[in-house]
Amino acid sequence: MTAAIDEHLRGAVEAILFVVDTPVPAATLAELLDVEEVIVTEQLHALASEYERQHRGFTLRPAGEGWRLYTREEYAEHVERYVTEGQRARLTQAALETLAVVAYRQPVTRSRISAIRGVSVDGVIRTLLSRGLVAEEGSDPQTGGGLYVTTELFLEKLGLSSVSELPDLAPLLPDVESVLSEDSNP
Amino acid sequence: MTAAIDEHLRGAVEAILFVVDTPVPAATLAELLDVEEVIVTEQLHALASEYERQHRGFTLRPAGEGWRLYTREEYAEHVERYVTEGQRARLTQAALETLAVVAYRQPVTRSRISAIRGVSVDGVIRTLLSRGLVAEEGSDPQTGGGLYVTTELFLEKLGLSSVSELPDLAPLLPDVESVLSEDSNP
Amino acid sequence: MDEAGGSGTASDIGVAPGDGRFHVTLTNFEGPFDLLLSLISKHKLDVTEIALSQVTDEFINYIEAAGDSLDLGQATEFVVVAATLLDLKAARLLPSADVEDEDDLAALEARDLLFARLLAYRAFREAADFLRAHELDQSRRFSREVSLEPRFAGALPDVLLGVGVEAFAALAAKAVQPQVPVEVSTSHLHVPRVSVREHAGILRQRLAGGATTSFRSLTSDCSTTLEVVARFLALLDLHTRGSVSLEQLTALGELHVRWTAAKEDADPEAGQVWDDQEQPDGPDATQAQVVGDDGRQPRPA
Repeated sequence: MTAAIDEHLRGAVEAILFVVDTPVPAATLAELLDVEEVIVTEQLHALASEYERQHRGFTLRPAGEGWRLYTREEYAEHVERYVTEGQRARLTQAALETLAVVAYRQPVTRSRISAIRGVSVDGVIRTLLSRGLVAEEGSDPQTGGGLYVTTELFLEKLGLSSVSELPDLAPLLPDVESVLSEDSNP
Repeated sequence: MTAAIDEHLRGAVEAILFVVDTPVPAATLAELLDVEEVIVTEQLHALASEYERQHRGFTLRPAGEGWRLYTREEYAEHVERYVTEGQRARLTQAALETLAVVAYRQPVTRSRISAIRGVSVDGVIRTLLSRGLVAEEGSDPQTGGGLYVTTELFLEKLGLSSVSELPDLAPLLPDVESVLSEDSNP
Repeated sequence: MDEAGGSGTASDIGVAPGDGRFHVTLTNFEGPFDLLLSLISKHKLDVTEIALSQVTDEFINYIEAAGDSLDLGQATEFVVVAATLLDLKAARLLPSADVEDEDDLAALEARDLLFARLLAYRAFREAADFLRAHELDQSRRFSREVSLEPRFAGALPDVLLGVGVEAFAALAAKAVQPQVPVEVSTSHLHVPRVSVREHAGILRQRLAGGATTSFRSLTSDCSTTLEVVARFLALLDLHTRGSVSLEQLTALGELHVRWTAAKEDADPEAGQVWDDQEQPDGPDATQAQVVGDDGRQPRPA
């Protein structure tokens, strides 16, 4: 029976590590999976050496106070090639619109942007962060959610020296003032 | 030596799949790795069944025109806690029915869909357009009405690799073809 | 049939405590086919012509009870289906007769088409069930969506915005604007609502005295042409029912109206013809008649 339990545990640990963006402490995993921390730690080590042994494309390493999956060094050149050649230089329409919302509403939380755009913006925010066009700066005192602002690079790309140079939205949208003031107080 | 080459290829494929943010076509991988597409496809299938066999926390699945790694369904409850809001908006019955009609009849006009469903579909189509699940593509030469098709995102969201995976309509309704072709030429 | 497939359930139906009238939320049904399939599955019937004729009464009760909650577009769809169903039911009740004239043929065709459309709709609905199952599975799988490892972030090609400042501002304006459904406004087509039924009531009240009155004086208080039209239509309706007599001595001359039915004849059916139709036009009147004259009172299912 132990083997089966371990397999489920291993799968669960793997699945969680797969989706997280930051290193996860063993204690967090233990709590989430309702098992002893020592057992989780054991699993993590076992996983890490299994990846080594199977020579997988990724590795599991302790990072900071937790554990995180990384691509294996050995394949870095392929990954780099994908990143360089496979990625679009141009932003998608969704990314551009999200960037526009951040630019005009900054500092703004992800959930606010999501509410304005009517769709989840996690993916695009990540893209904008990795492209250096937005940055996280502080957090919302009420919700604790991270606040996003545009960066110097963003200004540079638009040829502006400050956000205040962005054109006024009002003439573009007769009702925009009421809309903005309205939805700034949700 | 073949085994070692395969292991390197497998690792490279895995590493790239690990960093992508959309499904990757086998052809793209083949080009990046400088191997025949057929070999990559073989590797992808081998990887997918290896993950099954080892009962890993993630699975490799065809999605739309490419392949992508996903967490295994079994671990959804654990993973959900880590995945942020907004991603789980479910499709309504109206949306699913409309998608079904578009999927089977594409390219199809709004009025055809409406005739099949017996209700106006303007609102649903608008929602589906804004969510990127259908797209407008050309217009009907006779009526001038816009023609709608399903998108890659539709396939991805539903875990299909092509509309040909949809079940055959005929067994559901022996006469459906004759009826429908009749009212397609009003 | 999968009952959960229907978007409406029995809990949508109930008797309102106040007026004892039967109320139904038809908006929970996505159109007449959805309602029909729900009714058929409620009775655990298979989709056959017999099943259609069996649920006809209930279908019609739903429409009657839906009343004002349907807009004209929806109502038309429901009424067309109802008319065909009634036809179908009548054909089943009557001893089978040979097809005698073209009207019968047309009715048969309409019936076949309704049947075929319903089956087609059901097929797509089952396909939708397939999509739902897949969607459910897929919603339990999560793709890896994490930031690029720092060492690869540097390898990203230089990003292009691809728009200038003005276009960017326009995008922002569009993005922050509340999502208003894009629709061709038809508000200009809706001159104030006029109820023919209401005007029939006014006419009954004024004419019941018995004296002959001119149409001119009967409409002297109307402020819009539409009201005059509504009053005229109501008058024609009263005339068809034999409640008034009309006399016009010369073409385009004065129209004289006289109440001929019993004084206290409130004629409760009179309003049924129009039954709160807001657009008094020919075809709708005919279809409403089909329903109204059926004379069935809504009853709880």
